[in-house]
Amino acid sequence: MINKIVQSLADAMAGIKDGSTVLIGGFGAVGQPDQLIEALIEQGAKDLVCVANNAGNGRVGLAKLMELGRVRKIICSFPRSAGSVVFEELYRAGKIELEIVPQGTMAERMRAAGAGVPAFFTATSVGTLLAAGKEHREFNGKTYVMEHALKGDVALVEAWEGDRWGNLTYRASGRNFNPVMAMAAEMTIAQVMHIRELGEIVPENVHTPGIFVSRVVRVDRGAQWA
Amino acid sequence: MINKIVQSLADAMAGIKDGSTVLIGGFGAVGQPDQLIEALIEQGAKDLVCVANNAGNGRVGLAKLMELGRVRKIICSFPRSAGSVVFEELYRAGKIELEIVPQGTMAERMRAAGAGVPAFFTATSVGTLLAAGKEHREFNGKTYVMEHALKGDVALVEAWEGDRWGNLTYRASGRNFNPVMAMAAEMTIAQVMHIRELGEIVPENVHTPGIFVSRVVRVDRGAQWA
Amino acid sequence: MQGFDRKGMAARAAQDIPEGWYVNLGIGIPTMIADYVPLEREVILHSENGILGMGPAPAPDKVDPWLVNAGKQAVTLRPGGSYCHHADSFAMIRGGHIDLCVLGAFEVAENGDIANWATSENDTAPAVGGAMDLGAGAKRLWVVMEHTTKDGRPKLVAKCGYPLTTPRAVKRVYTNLGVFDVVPEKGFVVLDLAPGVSLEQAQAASGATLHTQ
Amino acid sequence: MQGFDRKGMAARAAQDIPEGWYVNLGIGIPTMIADYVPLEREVILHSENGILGMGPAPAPDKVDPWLVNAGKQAVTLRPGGSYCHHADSFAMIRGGHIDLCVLGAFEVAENGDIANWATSENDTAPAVGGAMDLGAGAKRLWVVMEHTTKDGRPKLVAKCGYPLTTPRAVKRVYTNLGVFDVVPEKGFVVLDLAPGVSLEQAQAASGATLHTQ
Repeated sequence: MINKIVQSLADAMAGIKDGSTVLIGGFGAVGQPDQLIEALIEQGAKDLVCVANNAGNGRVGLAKLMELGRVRKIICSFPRSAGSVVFEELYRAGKIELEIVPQGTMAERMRAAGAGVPAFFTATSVGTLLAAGKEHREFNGKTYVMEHALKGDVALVEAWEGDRWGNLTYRASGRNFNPVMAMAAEMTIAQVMHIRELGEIVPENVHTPGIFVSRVVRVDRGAQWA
Repeated sequence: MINKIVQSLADAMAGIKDGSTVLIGGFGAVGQPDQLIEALIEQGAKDLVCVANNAGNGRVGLAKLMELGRVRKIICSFPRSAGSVVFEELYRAGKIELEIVPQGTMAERMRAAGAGVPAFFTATSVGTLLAAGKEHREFNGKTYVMEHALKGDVALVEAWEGDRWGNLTYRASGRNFNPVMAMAAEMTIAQVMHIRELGEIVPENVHTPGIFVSRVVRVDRGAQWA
Repeated sequence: MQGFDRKGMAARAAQDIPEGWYVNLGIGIPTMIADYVPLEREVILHSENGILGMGPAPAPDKVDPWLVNAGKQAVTLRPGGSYCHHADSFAMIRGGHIDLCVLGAFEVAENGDIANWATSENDTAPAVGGAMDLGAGAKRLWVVMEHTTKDGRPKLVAKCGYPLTTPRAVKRVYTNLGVFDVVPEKGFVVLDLAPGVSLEQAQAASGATLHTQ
Repeated sequence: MQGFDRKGMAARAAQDIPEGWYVNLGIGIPTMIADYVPLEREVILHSENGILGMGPAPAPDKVDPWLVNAGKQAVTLRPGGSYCHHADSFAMIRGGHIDLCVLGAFEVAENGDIANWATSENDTAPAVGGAMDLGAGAKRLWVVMEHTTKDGRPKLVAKCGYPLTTPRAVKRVYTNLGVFDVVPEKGFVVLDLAPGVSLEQAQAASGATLHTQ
């Protein structure tokens, strides 16, 4: 019997290696796998490359992982926000690398990794600093820049429901980066609010099919998310 | 009030021009917009490029459109099957052009057109006749071939439900090419089994959001599909 | 010189959005435009984080923590709205399916260049978000911004000094002083001046020529 | 010489598929493999037309017209199965997420080349379907086929004569005479011979050397 459900956050983190590229879902707090990030902090892997839309907030979660010196590089679209204090300290001190990627290019690069596309062309960023040094090319009279697939060793995602085959659904805008990250990583770990029996999720409405998911762990996020 | 629902198949076909590239959904009979194809036959547009997985069966639908001399070229993955008699006659007589595309490349080329990607690389077809003359390139020691976006002027799709904003759902394996074709065409026309009130389709379970749909028409396909 | 206040700029831009358009509104004044599109004029709002058919802010006791816009503010979903993932959401933008995007800006140049993400080449960690995707992908890009900086420097310029977000993308600019089309081979063309603002006043506050139609 | 019949070949291949694999089965004998994987050994079957978790054929009175496999035969969906669109379905294939694909073939060469889509370069309208995607994308490609053509020509060959589907892709071949691994730098290696078949008989029916382990 296939059973991707693991019983603890520690089990969910087993085997994550130093030097891994870790894709972290969420857009702000919504769809962010908070419990998995805390578990990764516990687990101890270091020298990580983290891919997330933001560079952490306050001194918890991703920011805490960075503050502990465990993140070598961050790839994101929006590093600087009101709460990105840890990132800014580390960045000014030269203690963390940064790759800024337009948000849509970031999503598309991960989708490409999941779909077996090593590189593709896009109009986004042409004529800007973010296209500097990249290959440019014309198609039908318009200029595009080549972007490469962005693959993860691990993806940490947050979902609403999950079953033992790893099928996931997301709630409202909690979907965001999670499905593309799930398909782009070698090992995808999902924290879910609800475990469902096999077949309970309507087959037409599975958002991430289990083929993209390695482990599922149920977490309690508190009443406000229920 | 936005209302993409049209009252007749003739209205659904309004404005399709000679020379159009027409994307036609379906995999075999499932998810195939039979009534829209018949309406296109009625409508009269000619010199068409048709993109579909198969090159028609028997002497109805797409095969009939071809037999009437209205199709200049067909782009498909599986031209020759037991029932593809019309295609074979026309092809032997040099009366129709053919572009064979691996099925996954065909889907990905349309998805690319819908997503603003003019070209991408894939391992599919490398080292085969279908990659001959195409640009090859190595990424991380593996060879890939460059494929271009495949855009439609019109897409004819079949869906299960539709609403006045153009949101669609599909049933079981009837989904197939329909969502990628819907996003790849300038004008997407959907035949649906059921018209729903706005908001009746659960927002998390809309399969093709209305932004990709221009017109919706209800059709009766008979009891076996209900 | 009177001119529009922030609400007035948002309201003025809202007037020009017809029913049926798919529209993405950037953070700041652009977001306020939604408040001036009456709900019965169906304009479908898109948010980068996977929302199509966004509605107004909820009442404080109706906030759904799972539903925020690209500015991370609580929003609602209209009947007919839907959710999708980030790659699908940006396919809508990058594939040319969004009729209109309205952004704020530091500068707009007379050739349509927009600069709105980095305040200098030396700012090595600027936040780009989805601005470059929207600039390059939307069918039309409008900008809503103050006509000048707080210290009085023009934001409508002959050439952008800040790093570009997207070259030659802006089609129209709404400021506190008026509405200006960006016309290829010509530059800024006055479409409308705010109440109490003269062409001379608007020109004096601009770093590029304002043409009349 | 006895050897496996078609069912025997399918059954033999089925033995080697462990629980938990995501598997795509081609048309013909490969499809029959599913009948020999007991349902309690959970192997998740994928079909190109957007099905993950395919089940066996339905009873004649339970046929759902909306549910066919890539061979356009009526199938069922297992609890836990799901549907997706063609680009997502092929992302599973092309992105390397399918553990195993089993195809039929005209020829397999000792370097792993497979030819299964066109019978000659002059066949200008051959049907490729998803074969090239599967050949290039699946983690493992196995072939199930008769050891020779109807007129006795070998299908395990030193070099393919037919146009290739995918170069250097096949990892293992199941025929009526046995099971053969394709080992880099070496060629066909006998893993198993069918009951009543000798190595000499298998070698005589092959167009390339059969190595022993």
